[in-house]
Amino acid sequence: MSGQPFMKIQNSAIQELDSVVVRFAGDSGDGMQLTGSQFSVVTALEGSDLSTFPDFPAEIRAPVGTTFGVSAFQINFGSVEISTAGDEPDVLVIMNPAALKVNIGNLRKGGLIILDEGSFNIKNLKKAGYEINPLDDDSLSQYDVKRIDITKMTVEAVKEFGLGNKDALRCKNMWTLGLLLWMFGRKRQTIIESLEQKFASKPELAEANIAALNAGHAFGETAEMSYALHRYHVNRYKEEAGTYRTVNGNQSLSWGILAGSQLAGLKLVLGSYPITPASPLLHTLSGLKEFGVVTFQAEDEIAAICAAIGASFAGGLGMTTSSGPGIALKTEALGLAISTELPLIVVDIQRAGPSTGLPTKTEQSDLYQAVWGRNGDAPLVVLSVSNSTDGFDVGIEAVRIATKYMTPVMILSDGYIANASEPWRIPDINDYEPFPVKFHKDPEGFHPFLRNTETLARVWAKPGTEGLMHRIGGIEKDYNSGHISYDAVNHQKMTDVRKAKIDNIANDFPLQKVSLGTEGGKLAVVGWGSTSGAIHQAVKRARNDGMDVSHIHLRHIWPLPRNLEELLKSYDKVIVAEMNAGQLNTLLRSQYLLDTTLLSKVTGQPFKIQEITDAIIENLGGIK
Amino acid sequence: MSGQPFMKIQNSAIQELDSVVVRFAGDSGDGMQLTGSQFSVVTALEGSDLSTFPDFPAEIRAPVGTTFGVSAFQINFGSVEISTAGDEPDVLVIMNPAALKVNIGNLRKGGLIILDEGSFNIKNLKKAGYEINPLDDDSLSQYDVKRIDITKMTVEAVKEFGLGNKDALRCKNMWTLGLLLWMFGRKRQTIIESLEQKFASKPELAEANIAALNAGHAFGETAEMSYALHRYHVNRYKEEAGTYRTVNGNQSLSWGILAGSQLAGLKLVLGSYPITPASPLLHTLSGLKEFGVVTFQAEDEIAAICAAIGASFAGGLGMTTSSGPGIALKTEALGLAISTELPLIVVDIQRAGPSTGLPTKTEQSDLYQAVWGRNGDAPLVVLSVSNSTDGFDVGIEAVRIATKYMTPVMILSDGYIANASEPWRIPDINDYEPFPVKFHKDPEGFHPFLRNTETLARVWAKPGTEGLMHRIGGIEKDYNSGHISYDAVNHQKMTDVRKAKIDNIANDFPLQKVSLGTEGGKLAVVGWGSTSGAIHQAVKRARNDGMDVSHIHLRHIWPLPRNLEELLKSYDKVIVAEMNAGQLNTLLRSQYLLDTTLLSKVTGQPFKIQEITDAIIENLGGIK
Amino acid sequence: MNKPVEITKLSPKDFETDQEVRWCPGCGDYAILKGVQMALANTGARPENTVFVSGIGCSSRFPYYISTYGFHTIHGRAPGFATGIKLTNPDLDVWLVTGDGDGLSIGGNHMLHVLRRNVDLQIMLFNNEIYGLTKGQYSPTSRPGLKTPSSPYGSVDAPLSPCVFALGAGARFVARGIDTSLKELPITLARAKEHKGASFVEIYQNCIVYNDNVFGEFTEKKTAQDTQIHLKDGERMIFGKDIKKGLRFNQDKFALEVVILGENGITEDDILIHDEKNRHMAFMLCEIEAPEYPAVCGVIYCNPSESYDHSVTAQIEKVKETKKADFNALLRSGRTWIVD
Amino acid sequence: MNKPVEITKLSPKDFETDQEVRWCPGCGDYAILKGVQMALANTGARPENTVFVSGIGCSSRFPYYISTYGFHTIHGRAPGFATGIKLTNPDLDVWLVTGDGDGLSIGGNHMLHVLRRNVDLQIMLFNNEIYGLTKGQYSPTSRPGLKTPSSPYGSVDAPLSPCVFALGAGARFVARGIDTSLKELPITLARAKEHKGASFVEIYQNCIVYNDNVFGEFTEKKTAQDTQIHLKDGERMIFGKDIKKGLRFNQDKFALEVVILGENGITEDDILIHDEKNRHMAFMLCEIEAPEYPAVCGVIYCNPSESYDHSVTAQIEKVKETKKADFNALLRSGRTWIVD
Ligand SMILES: Cc1ncc(C[n+]2csc(CCOP(=O)(O)OP(=O)(O)O)c2C)c(N)n1
Ligand SMILES: Cc1ncc(C[n+]2csc(CCOP(=O)(O)OP(=O)(O)O)c2C)c(N)n1
Ligand code: SF4
Ligand code: SF4
Ligand SMILES: [Mg+2]
Ligand SMILES: [Mg+2]
Repeated sequence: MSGQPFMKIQNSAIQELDSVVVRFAGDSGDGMQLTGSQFSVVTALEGSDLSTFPDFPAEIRAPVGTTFGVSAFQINFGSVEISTAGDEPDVLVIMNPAALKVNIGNLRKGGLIILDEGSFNIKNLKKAGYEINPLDDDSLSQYDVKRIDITKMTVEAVKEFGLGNKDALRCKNMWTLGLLLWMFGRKRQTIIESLEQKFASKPELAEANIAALNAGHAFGETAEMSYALHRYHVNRYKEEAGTYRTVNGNQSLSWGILAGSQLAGLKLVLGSYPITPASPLLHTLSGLKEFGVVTFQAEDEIAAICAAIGASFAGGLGMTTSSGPGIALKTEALGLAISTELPLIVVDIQRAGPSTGLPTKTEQSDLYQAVWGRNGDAPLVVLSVSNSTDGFDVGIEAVRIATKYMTPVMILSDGYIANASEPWRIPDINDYEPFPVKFHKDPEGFHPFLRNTETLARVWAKPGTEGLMHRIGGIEKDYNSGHISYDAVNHQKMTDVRKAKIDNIANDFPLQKVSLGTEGGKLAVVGWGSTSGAIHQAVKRARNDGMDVSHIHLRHIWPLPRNLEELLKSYDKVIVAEMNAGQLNTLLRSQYLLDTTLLSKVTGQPFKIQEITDAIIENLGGIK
Repeated sequence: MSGQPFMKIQNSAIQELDSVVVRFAGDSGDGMQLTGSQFSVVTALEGSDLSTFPDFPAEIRAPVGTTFGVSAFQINFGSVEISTAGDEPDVLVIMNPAALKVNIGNLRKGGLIILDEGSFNIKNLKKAGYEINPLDDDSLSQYDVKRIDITKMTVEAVKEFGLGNKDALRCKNMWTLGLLLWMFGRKRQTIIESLEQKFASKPELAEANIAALNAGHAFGETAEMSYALHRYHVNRYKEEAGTYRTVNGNQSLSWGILAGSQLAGLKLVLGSYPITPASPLLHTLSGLKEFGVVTFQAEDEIAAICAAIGASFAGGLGMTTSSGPGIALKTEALGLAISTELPLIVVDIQRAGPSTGLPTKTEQSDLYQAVWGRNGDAPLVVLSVSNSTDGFDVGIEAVRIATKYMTPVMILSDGYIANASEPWRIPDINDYEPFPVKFHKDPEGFHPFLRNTETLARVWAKPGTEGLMHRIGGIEKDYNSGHISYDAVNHQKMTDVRKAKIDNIANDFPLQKVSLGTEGGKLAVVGWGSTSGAIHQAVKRARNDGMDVSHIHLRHIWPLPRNLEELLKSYDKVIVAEMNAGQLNTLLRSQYLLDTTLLSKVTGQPFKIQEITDAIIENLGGIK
Repeated sequence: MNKPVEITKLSPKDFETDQEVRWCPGCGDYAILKGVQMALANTGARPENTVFVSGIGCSSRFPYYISTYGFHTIHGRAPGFATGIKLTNPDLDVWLVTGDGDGLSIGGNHMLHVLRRNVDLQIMLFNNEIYGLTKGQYSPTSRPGLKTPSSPYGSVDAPLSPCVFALGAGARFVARGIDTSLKELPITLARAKEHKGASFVEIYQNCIVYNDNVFGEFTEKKTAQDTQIHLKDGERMIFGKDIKKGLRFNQDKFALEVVILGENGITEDDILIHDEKNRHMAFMLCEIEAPEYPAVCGVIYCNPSESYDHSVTAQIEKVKETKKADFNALLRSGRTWIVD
Repeated sequence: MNKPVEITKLSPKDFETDQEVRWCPGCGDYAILKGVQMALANTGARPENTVFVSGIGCSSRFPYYISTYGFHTIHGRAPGFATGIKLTNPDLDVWLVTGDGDGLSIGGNHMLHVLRRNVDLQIMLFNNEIYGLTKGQYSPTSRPGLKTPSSPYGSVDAPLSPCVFALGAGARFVARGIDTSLKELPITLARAKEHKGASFVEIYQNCIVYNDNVFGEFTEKKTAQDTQIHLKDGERMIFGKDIKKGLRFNQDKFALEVVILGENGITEDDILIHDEKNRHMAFMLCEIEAPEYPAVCGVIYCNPSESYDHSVTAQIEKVKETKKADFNALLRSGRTWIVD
C-alpha cells in the first residue's frame, strides 16, 4: 500500500486498504518463517494477491537474541496486483530488541510497530547492542508503536497445558499471528487445522498453540480501545479464474523441468550437490520418485554435472543444480557437454558473490559466467526466471530447447525468488504440447555428428541401440564422420556450426514483447530475472503518473531475441536495471552498440520499487 | 622470403635472400624437432633474425609412417626483421610420404622440395594413404623436387660404425641437416660439438651422426650439378647490440615471473598440474631451486591454485599455471583470491577448445574466461604475451601489479608462442627497478582490509608477525573492520571498491601505443597476444604498399589502457584480428560502442600474414 | 530389442574398431586392449549393451579402440559419467578405464566415492606410475626419487598404493593384473564383470617411453613364478617355481611373511588360506610389495553387497508401487484455492 | 622475531577472539573449540606462529574463534591452502579444520593427497555424519537409511570410515576423539601437534539440530567405560568398567574380537598389545565399530616419516649449496651470441 496514508484512519472503523506490507521479525528461534508462511497461506486462501520474502540469517541457529540471529518474513498483499514483497513495511511485528534494531531502518515513516514489550529486558537489549532501551527514549517517535507484553500473555494463555517454559514461549508466534489475523480480518480455521496436523503426535502442543492463537485474536477484540488498535480490510484480487496455490521459485522450477522431461518422454536424472539457495531443487526432486526421477547427491559439483552428462549420453535428461561457486566448478565439464552436443539442464540459483560472498542474499551476478565463463569458443543457451511462478514455463522451455537442439541450457534464477512465494494459477499439464524425443535408430549412414539440416542438432543415439555403437569425447570431431580430427579447416567448421546452431535458436524464441508500455518512446527499462516485479511496479506507477516509460523484461539471455535490437533502438533512452555491477548491460552494449544507462544494485537485497522510480524520473529529466 | 622469386636463380651462383622459410617434416621418430632446433641455433648464432614453429602431433609416439604421426618444424629466418614463422614454406624437407601428404598443401607454388626418395616405398605410401606414388604422377609438377635417396646415403655414410639398422637410420636427420647447412652456407661446428656432448657416453653414435652430417654437407658440394642444387645466402640482421639467445614463450614467461618475484623480494611458490602446452613452465621452474623457487605438482588444478593462494597468504608470491580446461577448474578459487585480495599470478597458455579440443594446437579463446568467467562481480587484471620474448617483461609487470594492488593477475599466452623460438637480446636484471614488497608490521589500528588510499590495495600482513593475527575468508568483509559482514550497504561498498581498485590500475599502465603506423587514419588493425607478428608484417607490407593502416597491439586486456577508446576512435575503421570467434571484439564493443570489424580465425593454426593483408585490402575497399 | 535376436558368439576381433590404435609401439596398453577384447568375447558381452567410459590420458584413449559405445570424457571425472550412465540405464554393462594420474591424482575423489557407493562398474586402472600423455611427469604412484621433467632432482612424494586406497574407500572387489599376463588378465576381468558392484582392477602397465621396466622386478617371465602369487579363493597362498614358498601370518610381528615349506619346520598348515571375503587379509595382501614379497595378483577381495544403481532403482520402484505419478495432482498438492 | 621475546605462558582464554561464536546452542563444536584452546595453551603455542585453515561448513567457521592467523577458504580445498602455507613458511604451525562433508565429500581428494604427501599439519575432521551448514543433507559418513531432505526415503549410500580412509591414503598419524571428552581430546591433539607430518584426527561431533545423538551409543557418559577404548602404545588393549574386557586377534576368523578376562580361560596374555607403528593392527582397530566393539579412541597409528614440507625444503637447500643463484647467468645459459 506504499503511498497510502496508512495511519490516518478513523477509530474503530475497518479501514479498506489496496495493499499492505507486513514484516514479521524475531529471533531465529521465534518461528517467524512459520508465522509468516501461515499468514501467507490464509491471505492467499482468502484471495488477495501477494508476494513474500523470507529473510533468514546465514547461521543455522545463531545465539539467541543477537542481531545476526534475526529472522524475518515479509509479505505484501493486496486487492491490486502485487509483484514484489514491498519496498518498506507498513507494519512491523517485533519479537525482540535485536529484531527491532535490524529492521527499524526500513519501516515506513509513520508505520505501525507491534512489539513484544516482554522481550525488551536488559539481557536482550544488551545482546542487541542497545545501550538505552529504545522504548525509553524518543527513537521510535516517528512510528505508531504498540507495546504489548506478548511474552506474558502467551505464557498466561498456555498455562493450563502444563508446558515447560521453553515450550510455552514457543507459542508466542501463534499469539502474535492471532492478533494479526484479527487485525486483517482473516480466518483462523486453516491454521488451527495445520497445527493439529503438525502436532498430531503431541496433542498438548497443538492445543497450547491453538490457545495462544485464539488468545492473540481475542486480545485484538478486547484491547482495541485501550491499545488504539485498528482493523483493516484487504479485498480479494481479481485474478483469472482457476485453481491457485502459492509457489516459490525453486518449486516452480523443479516442477517445470520435471514437466519438461515428461513432455519429452525422458527419464529425469538430477546430479546435484547441496548449496544455498539451490538445495531445495534437490530436495523437491528427491521426493518425486513416483515420477521415476533419479536424484544423485554427488560428492561434489563436478561429479554432479558429470553424472548428468552421463545420463544424457545414456538417453536420459541430465540436469544439475547449484549456485555461483558450484556452477564455477562445473565449467570444465560444461565445455564437454557443449563439445559433445548433449542436452543438459544447468540451473544456477544465484547468490551474492564473489566467492562465498553472502550465501543467503540475492544477486544476479552470474550472467557473465553463464554466457561467457568457459574456455574455448563454447556457446550455449541461457534462460532466466523472472518471478516465483515463472520457473514452470522456463523449465519446460529449457527442456524443449535442450532436446530439440542437443545443447546445454543454463537457467538463471536467484536467491530472492527461490524462496519468495506468490499465488500461482495452477496449469493443467495436458494443456502443454508434448515434444517427445526421437532417438536415432537407423544404422544407415550413421555417425554421431550427423546433423539435422534445419536445427543443426546432431542425432541422439543411445547406448543399448543395436548397430549404432559410437564413441564421443571432448577432442574435436570430424564434421563428416564424427571421428577425432585435428584438421585445421574442420576445426573452423565445427566452431562455426556450434555457434550457428546456438545463434539460430533465436528463431525458435518468441519475439521480445514489451511487458508494460509501448513499443518505442522516451524510455525503456530493461531487466531480467527477479527484478521484474520491482520494475513492473515502478513503470506502472510512472505510467500512471503520465511518464513515457516502458518495461522490457528478458527471459532469453542467450541468444537474445531476434527483434531485441530493433525494439531497444525504438526508445530514446534505455535503462538496464540489474542486481550486479552491469553484466546484462555489457552484453547488450557489445551486441547492439547501444548507449544504455546502467542502474546497478549490489547489496544482496532486491530492488525497491522506489529505486527504479527514481531512476526513471532522473532519466526522464525529472519531467514526465 | 615470400614474394621473392625463390627459384629463378642462376646456376651455381650463391643467391642472396632477404628471408626464407624452411620446413622440416618427417615421422615422429625422424627427429625433426631436433633437426629444426639445431638448424635454428646455427642460424641464430650466425646472426639472422628468425622465428620458429614446432608443429608436433598429439600422440606421444604415433605409429610409424602415419599421417597423424607427422612431426614438423618450421623456421623463418632472414636479414630483415622476422616476426612470424612464415605463411608458406619456400623449402620443404620431407622424410617420408606421410610428411609430404600432410605438408604439401602449404608449400609455396614453385617451392623447393628436398625429399628422401628411399622412404617412398610401398609400405610407407600405403600408410600415408597414397594409392599412387606422388613421385610417379605429375602431382608435384608445380614444385622443384629434389629426389635424393637419403636413406641409402645415410646408411652408407655410417656403415663403418657398425650400428644396427635402426640406429643407422636415426642418422638420416643429421645427413639432411648437413645438406641444408651446405645450402645456406652455415657452419657445422656448433652442431658437431653438441652431438659430441649429447652422445658423450656413446661415442660411436656421436661419430656416426657427425659422419652423416658431414656426408650430407659433402653431398651438396658434389651433387650440386647433377641434382641442380643451389646455394643461398641470408645475411645477418642488423639487431641492436647485445648478447642474444633464442627463447620460447614459456621460457621467457617463467623467467619473467621469477625475475618479478626477485624484484619484489618474495619467495616464488608455483602450484601447478601438468597440461599441454603449459607444462614447460612447471618443468622450467622445478629446475630453478637455487633461486629458492618452490614448485608443487598438485593432485589437480584446484589444489594447485589453492596452494598458490595459501602461499600468498603466508607471504610468498603464489603462482599457478595451466591451459584452458585447467584454468576453468580454478574458477571458484580465483574468486576467493579476488575476495581476499591476495596477489596471485595465474598463467593460461591457451590451446584450441572447447573442452579437450585440440590440445597441441593454438587459439586465443580464453579471453572471455579470463575477463568474465567467474561467479559474482569479480574483477581482476588480465595481461597478454605477444611473442616468444615478450613474456619476460609481461611476467615482471604482472608481479609488480599483483603485489602493488593486492590482486590476482591473469596472464594469457598461447600454444603457438609457448613453443616457438625467437632471438632475444638478453636483458640485464640489474636494469630493472626493484619493487620490494613492504609487509604490514604495525599493530596500531590494524585490520586486514585497511586500504592504501591511493592504490586501494589492502595491507599484506603475513603469519608469523606478532600482533597482526587476523582471519580472512570468502564471506563478505566489513569495509571498516575486516570482519564478516552481511550488511547490505557494506556489500555495495566492497563491490564498488573492488571494482574501483582494478579500474584504477589503468592509470598505472602506460598509454597504448601504435605499434606501427600513425595515430588516426583510415584503418587500424587491433590485435593481442601471439598474432602480433603476423599483424605487424601485414601492416608493414601494406604500409610499404602505400596503404593507410596502423597496427595496435594490446598487452593490457583488463583494465584496458586509458587512452585506448580515444585512440581507436581516431581511425575510420578498426579491424579486430584474433584466433577465436570474436572475444576481444566483444570486449571492445561493449566498452567503447565501437563498430569494429572482426577478423576471426579458429583453425588451431596461427594467422598467416596474407590473411591479414587480405582483410586490410578488403577493408580499405581494395584501394590503397 | 524386443524381437528375439539370434546371439552369435563374438570373437575378440569383433570388438575392434576401424580406428588406428595410437599408442607408442611397445606400450603395455596394447596387451591390455587384447585382454579386454578376450574377456568381452569370453563372457558373451554384446557391443550394443556395453559402454566404455574413460577420462584423459594415454590409457583413457581406450574407448576409441573398442567397438562398443564409448565416452572419452574429461580428466579424472569418468566415475561421475559412468554413475550417470548406470543410473539412467542399469541394464548397460559399463566399464571404466583410467590411469594412475586420471584415476588417483585429479580423479581420486570420484574414484573414492564410486567405490564407496559401489556402483556396478568394472574399473580398470592402468598403473604405469607416470603421466604418459603429458610426457612423463611423476604421478601419485611414482616411486620416491624418480627424476622427471617436473622433479628434476627426484620426486619427494610418497606414493599411493591403488589397491590399499580402494579398500580404504570401501571397495567390495579388488583385484590386480599385469598387462602382458594374457592368460590371467581376461579371467580376472571376467570375475570383475560378474561381480555386481564396483570392481576395482589395478593393472600394472609398462610405459615404454617414460617409465620403462618399472615393474621388471616381478614381470620378467623367467622369474615370474617366484616373484608373483596368483590368488585362489579358499586355497593356501603357496607359490614359487617349486611350489615351495608360502605366505604365513606371523602373530608376533603382526604381519605376513614369506616362508619356505620344509624349512624351519614350516608345513602347509602354516600357510594362510586365501579368503576373498576377509577385509583384514585383503589389506595385508594389498600392502605387501616386491621384492620382499611376491607381487599379489588375481582377485584379492570380493565381498559383494547391493550395488548403488540397484538400490537407487529399487527405491524408486518401491515408491512407484505405493504412489501414483499424477503430475496435475502434484501441482495441486498442499493448499489450493479457487478463483472463479 | 630475532630479538629475544619473553615467552609468557598463555591460557586457553588467550586463544579466544572477540567474535561471537555462531554455532547452534548445544553444538559439539563448542566443546572441541575449548579442547583446541586447551591443547594450544598446554603445548605453549604462539598465536602469531599458528594458522588455522578451514573449508566451508559449520565446523569450518572454527578459525574465526581462535585468536591466531586464520584462513576460512572454500569448500573442500583447505588442504591445498594449508600445503601452500606450509611450503612457503615451514616454521608456521598449521592446523586444518574440516567436516565430514568438507573433508571427505567435495574435499576427499585433497585429503587423500595431503595425507599421502605427509604435509606437516594437524588435521581435525569434525564428523557429525551430516551436512550441518546446508541444513541437514546426508554426508559420506551418514548411516544407510538416514532420512534427510535429500534422502526422504532413506539414504542408500554406503558410508565411509574416515580413519580407514586415512590409513588407505597412507597417513602416518591417525587418531580419534570425542567432542565432549575434554580430558582426552587435548592430549590427543597435543600428540598430533608433536607429530611431524600429517596428523589425522577424527572427532565425533554431535550436531544437535540435524543428527542429534548419533554417537549416543558410545558417548553416553554413564556407559562410556564399557563402550570406548582409549589406546595406549605398548599396553594391552583392555577396557571396561571392571577392566575385564579386551581385544584379541582370532587367527581363525582372522579378525579382532572382544573377550572377557577370566572367561573361557582368557588371560591377559591373550589380549593384543597396542603397537602404534603397526599398520595392519591400525587397520583392524579403525575398522571395528560399535556396538559389537568399543569405539576406539586416542592415537591409533603413529609411525613418522619425513614430512613433505621438510623434504621439499631440504631439496631446495641442497641445490642451493651446489648452485649459485645468479639470475643474469641463468638468462645467459645455453647458446648465446653477441651482436655489436
Ligand atoms: C583438466 C585437465 N588437466 C590436465 C590435463 C592434462 N593431462 C592429460 S592426461 C594427464 C595425466 C595422465 O596420466 P595417467 O592418467 O596416468 O595416464 P597415462 O597417460 O599414464 O596412461 C594429464 C595431466 C587435462 N587433459 N585436463
Ligand atoms: C563449492 C561449494 N559447494 C557447496 C557449498 C555448500 N556447502 C557449504 S558447507 C557444506 C557441507 C558442510 O558439511 P560438513 O563439512 O560436514 O560441515 P558441517 O556443517 O557438518 O560442520 C556444503 C555442501 C559451498 N559452500 N561451496
Ligand atoms: S607414453 Fe607410455 S603409456 Fe603413453 S602410449 Fe606411450 S608407452 Fe604407452
Ligand atoms: S547445524 Fe549442527 S553442526 Fe551446525 S552449528 Fe548447528 S548443531 Fe552445530
Ligand atoms: Mg599413468
Ligand atoms: Mg558434517
